[in-house]
Amino acid sequence: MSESPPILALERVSMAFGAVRALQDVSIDLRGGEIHALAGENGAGKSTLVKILAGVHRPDEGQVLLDGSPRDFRGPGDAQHAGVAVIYQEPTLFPDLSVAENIFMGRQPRAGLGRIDRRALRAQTAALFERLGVSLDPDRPARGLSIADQQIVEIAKALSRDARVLVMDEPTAALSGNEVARLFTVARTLREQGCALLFISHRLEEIFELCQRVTTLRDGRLIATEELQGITPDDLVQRMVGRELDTLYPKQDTTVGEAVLKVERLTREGVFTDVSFEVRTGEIVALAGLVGAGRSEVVRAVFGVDRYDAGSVTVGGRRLPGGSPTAAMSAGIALVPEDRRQQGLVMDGSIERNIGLTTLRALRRGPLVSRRAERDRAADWAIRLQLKYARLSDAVGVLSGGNQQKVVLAKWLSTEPTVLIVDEPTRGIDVGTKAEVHRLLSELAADGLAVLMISSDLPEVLGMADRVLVMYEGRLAAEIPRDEATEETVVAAATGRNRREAA
Amino acid sequence: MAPDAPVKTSSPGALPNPVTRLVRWDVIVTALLIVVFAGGALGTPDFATSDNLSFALDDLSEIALIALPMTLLVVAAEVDLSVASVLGLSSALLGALWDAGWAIETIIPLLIIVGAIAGLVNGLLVTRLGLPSLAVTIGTLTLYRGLAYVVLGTKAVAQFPQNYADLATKTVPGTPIPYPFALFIVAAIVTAVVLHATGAGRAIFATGAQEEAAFFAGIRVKRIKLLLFVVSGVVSAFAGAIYTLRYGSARADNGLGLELAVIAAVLLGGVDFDGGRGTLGGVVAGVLLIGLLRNLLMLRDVATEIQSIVTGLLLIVSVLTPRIIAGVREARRHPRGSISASSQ
Amino acid sequence: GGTTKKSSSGDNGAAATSGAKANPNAPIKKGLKVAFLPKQVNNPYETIVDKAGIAGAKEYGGTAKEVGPSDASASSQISYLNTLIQQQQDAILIAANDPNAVCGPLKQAMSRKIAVVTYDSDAAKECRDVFINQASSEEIGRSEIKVISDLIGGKGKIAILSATANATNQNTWIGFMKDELKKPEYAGIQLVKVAYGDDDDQKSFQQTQGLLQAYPDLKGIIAPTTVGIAAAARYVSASKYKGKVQVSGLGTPNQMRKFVKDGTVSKFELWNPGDLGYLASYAAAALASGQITGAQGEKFKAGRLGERTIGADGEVILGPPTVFDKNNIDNFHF
Amino acid sequence: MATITTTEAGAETGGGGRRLVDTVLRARELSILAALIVLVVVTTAANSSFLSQQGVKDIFLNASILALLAVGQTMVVITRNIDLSVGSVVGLVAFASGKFVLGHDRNIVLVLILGMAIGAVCGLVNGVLVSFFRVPALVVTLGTLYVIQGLDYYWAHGQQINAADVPNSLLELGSGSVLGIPYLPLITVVVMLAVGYYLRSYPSGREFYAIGSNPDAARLAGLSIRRRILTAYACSGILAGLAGVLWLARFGTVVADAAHGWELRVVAAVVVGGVAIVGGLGTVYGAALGALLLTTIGSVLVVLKVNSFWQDAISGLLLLLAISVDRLLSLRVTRALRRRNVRHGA
Ligand SMILES: Nc1ncnc2c1ncn2[C@@H]1O[C@H](COP(=O)(O)OP(=O)(O)OP(=O)(O)O)[C@@H](O)[C@H]1O
Ligand SMILES: Nc1ncnc2c1ncn2[C@@H]1O[C@H](COP(=O)(O)OP(=O)(O)OP(=O)(O)O)[C@@H](O)[C@H]1O
Ligand SMILES: [Mg+2]
Ligand SMILES: [Mg+2]
Repeated sequence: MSESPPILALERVSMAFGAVRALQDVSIDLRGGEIHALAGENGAGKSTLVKILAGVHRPDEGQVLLDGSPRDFRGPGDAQHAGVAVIYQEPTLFPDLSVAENIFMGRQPRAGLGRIDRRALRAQTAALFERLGVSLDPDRPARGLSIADQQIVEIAKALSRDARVLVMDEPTAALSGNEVARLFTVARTLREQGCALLFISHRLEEIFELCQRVTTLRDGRLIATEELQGITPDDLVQRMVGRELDTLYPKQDTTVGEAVLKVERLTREGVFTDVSFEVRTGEIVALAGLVGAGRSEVVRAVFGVDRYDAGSVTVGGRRLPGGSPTAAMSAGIALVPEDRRQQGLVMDGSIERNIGLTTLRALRRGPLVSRRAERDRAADWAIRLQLKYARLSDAVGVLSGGNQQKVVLAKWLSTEPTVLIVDEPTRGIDVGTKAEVHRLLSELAADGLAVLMISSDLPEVLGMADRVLVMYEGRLAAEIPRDEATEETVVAAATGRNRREAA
Repeated sequence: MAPDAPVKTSSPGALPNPVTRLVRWDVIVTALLIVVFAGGALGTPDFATSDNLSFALDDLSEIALIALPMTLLVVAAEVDLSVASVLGLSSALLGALWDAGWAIETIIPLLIIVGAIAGLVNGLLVTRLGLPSLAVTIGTLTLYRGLAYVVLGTKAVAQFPQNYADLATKTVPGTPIPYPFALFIVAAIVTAVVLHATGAGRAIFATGAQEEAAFFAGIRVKRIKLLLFVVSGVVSAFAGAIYTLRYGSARADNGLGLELAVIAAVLLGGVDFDGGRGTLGGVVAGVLLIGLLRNLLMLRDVATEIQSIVTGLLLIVSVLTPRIIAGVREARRHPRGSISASSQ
Repeated sequence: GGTTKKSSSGDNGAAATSGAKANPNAPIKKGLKVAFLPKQVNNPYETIVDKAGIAGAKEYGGTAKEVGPSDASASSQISYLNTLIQQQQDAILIAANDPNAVCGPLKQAMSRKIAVVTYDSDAAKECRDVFINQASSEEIGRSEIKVISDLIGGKGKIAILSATANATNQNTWIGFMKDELKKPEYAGIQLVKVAYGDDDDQKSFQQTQGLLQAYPDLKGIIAPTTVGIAAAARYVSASKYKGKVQVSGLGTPNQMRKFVKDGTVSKFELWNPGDLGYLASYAAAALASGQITGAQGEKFKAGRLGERTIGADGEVILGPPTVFDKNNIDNFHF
Repeated sequence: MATITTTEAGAETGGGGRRLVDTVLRARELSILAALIVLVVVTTAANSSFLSQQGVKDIFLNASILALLAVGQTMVVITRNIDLSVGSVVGLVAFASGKFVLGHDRNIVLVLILGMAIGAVCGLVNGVLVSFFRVPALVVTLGTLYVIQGLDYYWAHGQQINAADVPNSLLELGSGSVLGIPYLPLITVVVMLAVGYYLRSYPSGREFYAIGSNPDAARLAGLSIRRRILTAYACSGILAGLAGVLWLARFGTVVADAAHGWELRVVAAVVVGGVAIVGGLGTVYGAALGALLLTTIGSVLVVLKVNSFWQDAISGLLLLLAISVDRLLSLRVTRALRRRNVRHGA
């Protein structure tokens, strides 16, 4: 298999954004019938490499080789014509168009006179969804899809291209087990058909499960390209991070205090029903469930971003007025939202301003905001979270995905909350930093913080939580203490197989 | 990008590269302003006289004043097209009430209340119903102008008390600066501080750049927007009083079409119409540039039509220049990467 | 004389320039700088007026120019006034968009010995030296009623289509029209509405159309504005109301020729706008040269128009308007 | 695993009937149509001549130029841009074609081509600036508004085109009719249907929506953004040019400032017609209906003998009412759809 010539390759490519050297002298080759993994810390340059393959960026130096001969992609269109399909790290949908149109934009099936054949469009979309094992309505608009569903549409879009090369930049970050399994099945089928695939993920077990070879980047430089057979996850981490990693889930023992956050019979019509739970100081509570179970919706309502129709939220004995994040914040709640690009960050704003946005009051000297305090605070958190950036005054939009997530964390941790709600806190974060975030959460809990964590990453749930709440179709299905929480019990509750218990 | 709201990473005013940050739009406008002033002072004898400058500044009073809240609104990604109509309504009311024998001291507070209500209506329609402000304020533009006619009809009221007329036209002793413009200077400083150095300003920028993220950060985006609309109404109404006293004439059609001049000045000052970007200094430079250039062209007997062409070209050039400079620099830095970098 | 406010009453209607005594025999100064400031530069009517005025200035050896805004607003006129004062013109001729708003700068101009003449649309009396009126306002108003009464046979509903609601000259005329209608001989005529077309062709057109729908039994429309009458005539000529509704008012022959020929319009009036500008130009020169001060009874020579006398309130009247109909319209080309 | 989309399951099983109902409920044009009907019914009740043959003809004649401009503007707005220069283009073209026909008996087709060519040039200037230099559309077109208007005024400077000098064949285009239907609305409807069909049924038409919906995604999808934006502006310019010629044909008398200030009316029509100002949403049918609604409001007030001074105020109020009702209806429909979907999902 490894004898076959590379379909698509990069040769000694370099790329810089202003002062940031995103890639330096990197080569990679993607062969037919092989799934190639790309590993590296946040900001290592993976997405930049993907964008060069996709024709979004043109490299400053080096070249793109297609079937062994140099090609100059002048735009994404060129790459697509050459048979390269890409799933980008951030979903890129057209919110106002239907899901089917999103998938086939620019390549719609035609009827007579060049018109769009809507019937075929719908049928082909339905077939794709069937292949992926999901039941989305091809006619619904993309607006309002959850992050996971958006990712599914992105995958369908890439598959529909029948490409020779499929590049996937963290396709699984927002997905839970079932969808991941489906995706892997499809990917393997494509491999068997002779496609070349590039796969990026921060979940190392996925890389080992799916891929044959791995290329590791560190700080924009190529570290190694090697067969996965014969190396261990620890070896891979060593290549990525440049040092050994102790443990991914450094859970500390804490003394659990009294309940600070009490949620009682919370209901938002048509979204979730009768949700009651409490979170105590010093405790990390995980909220698990399948994608779409309504976990994010519950915490959004708790934080006051959405209104609820019935029930109550109490913090430290005082009842919160619904629908006011400001009130929730002053009661000591912080919410790290799931969608960092829309909800977590002002993409145009600088790093320091984004971090300072939640603590404008604390940054005040007299009536004015102190720029020095703002900068110091940002610098402090940047160091604590190992943020990779050029200048604190750079827009967060130019940071790599994982580093953006760190800025969101910094922004909320700096409010020094008593209740910290994190929605998918480590989505898209590299192993090194993930361990760092876990240590941080665990330390904060040990210091008496109450943490409510939503995660689709089951090992993370099991590794970090003192208690696991499981949601199924908008209701709390189970509450599982740490020592009873296993993959089986959580999945059983999340898929509704233990409904009797939940009642 | 999630499909709910547009993330403005590629909005055209953005100059992502630190190198290009020096060729900012507002810097270019300020440079142009200096050039125009210097050119005028050297080439046109009547231009740099204190008489003429105070005329020119006085002429700008209302546009300049209204441009301040407009800047805040545009930074918050909204717009108020009804400002000129509020000015007209305020002028008509001032005339009607003065005619009915009220004292100016009682009328002006009333005008401010009316302005606040006018702004509140705009703000409530925008924040409560979630309507686009462009549409709402096109509607209230017609409504408020209509109310001005209802109030004053075809009448024109004149003969306002001399002491108030003086306040609106005389200059601050020892300077060529008319009182209304002096008021503008003070207001501009306050606005600049609020926008660029306070938490409220940070909140306005965040609201305009990404409303949802601002809301998630505990910023009361709706309240901020509502407040900005009210401020815009109040300032426009007050500008209406100045306008009336300055010209000594209250009419329902006062200030007709002023809104586009205000918006032109704000845009010329480099404020991004998509919100989240802009500086108040740029706007002040933009206002002065438009005003002084017009004055200069008039003194040189340049036809009014040409003035319009010059204004238009100025707008185009001011947005084009930074882009072209950035493009050229990029091309020089990355001969191969230029296309992708400039189309990022 | 003097430029103070109080001087506006009595026989000596208008303020005179800086208290100078008139010297009827003073020669017209050479090289006078004269500026026309119309309501709006792209108004065809004003263009005719100003062109003739500029030509007049050439006759007496002055240099004249036309400057002005492209929107008919007082505030833009004031910017121009300020500039003209800075430029030290000898005379400013203005068709005021607002009689009061332009007052301040005009007084300032007079205090700097700049002669101020208003034409077409007057400013407040104390703010100018002389007003050149195209025709007596009273005469225009009353004769409009007489014309329409003749056309509709003295009976029926009529409407007025004016320019903007604030136009001074329009409102003066409309005032006299209403007064004239009180006379017993017009008892059969009912004025149902004054509509405003804002001197905007399209809006005037739509207003006409609305009037006819709202009052299907309307007999006549008076449009005392050149834009309005053309729009009204055009709508009527292409609609089922042609021949049933009479259109009259003030219009230029070039504009109305087609509608007179096709029978939509039988009669309308106007003075010669060229003469208006010419007269105003000479009045300005006479003022600037000290021949007149603007007081009632003073006389000056206005080139080919002969000698003119200043009437009450500093007004000079051009003369009675011409009535155009299909017999004489081809003799006029403006 | 169906849990990903439990909430959507209903839509799958519902079938064609449901889809039809959804489409009807979601169609934003309907609420405008409803507002229009209410307005017409109320007015006719008060004054029956409103719906007379002449009355209907007048309304359609009045609306057609605005609607034509709204169709062009819609193409631009859908791509998340705006064209403020249309009013100036209409003025320029009306005057230019007036000069062109002055005293000559020019062929109508030639006049139309000339007008549309001038419009196309203006549109292309806007389009090139916006798409190639990627400068903000609002600033650029405000700039070209001033520039084109300045050129027009400078050229015209108080000249006037009189109906008497315009050839009858051209005037006939403005007031004549075929089978009782006046040409003007006919032209507008044909243009509207053509553009509407193109935008809905052709792949390149859908790209306009895609670009406005998410420009970044459009770039990544390899769509030719520049070409589409250029096309949108060119179309807007061409339609403005056409509108300019029709203006001359309809009104006969033209001074430089024809359609002065219309940019805001056109934008208002488009927005009232349910086209999202941030792009990606809306149809030309809605925009044309919006234009019809705005024009009708103007006529209704005169017909109802509303005091002249109240006319502006009331038409502003009606405009606000129209967009508010539209908004409230669509919020309600969205909520109803969510609730119903939920029931099916549970
Ligand atoms: N458009 C841009 N402008 C400036 N800098 C950029 C831009 N895009 C990426 N960078 C920088 O390039 C570097 C590499 O970013 P890239 O997105 O490729 O990282 P990544 O490996 O994909 O990280 P992650 O795992 O977090 O997604 C980062 O330092 C980032 O800040
Ligand atoms: N902004 C929105 N507008 C309308 N519907 C939404 C919106 N966000 C989410 N939904 C819908 O609500 C349902 C539940 O949302 P969501 O998928 O976020 O749940 P979740 O349990 O938090 O899952 P996850 O956190 O894994 O994304 C989904 O079916 C989604 O389509
Ligand atoms: Mg990445
Ligand atoms: Mg979620």
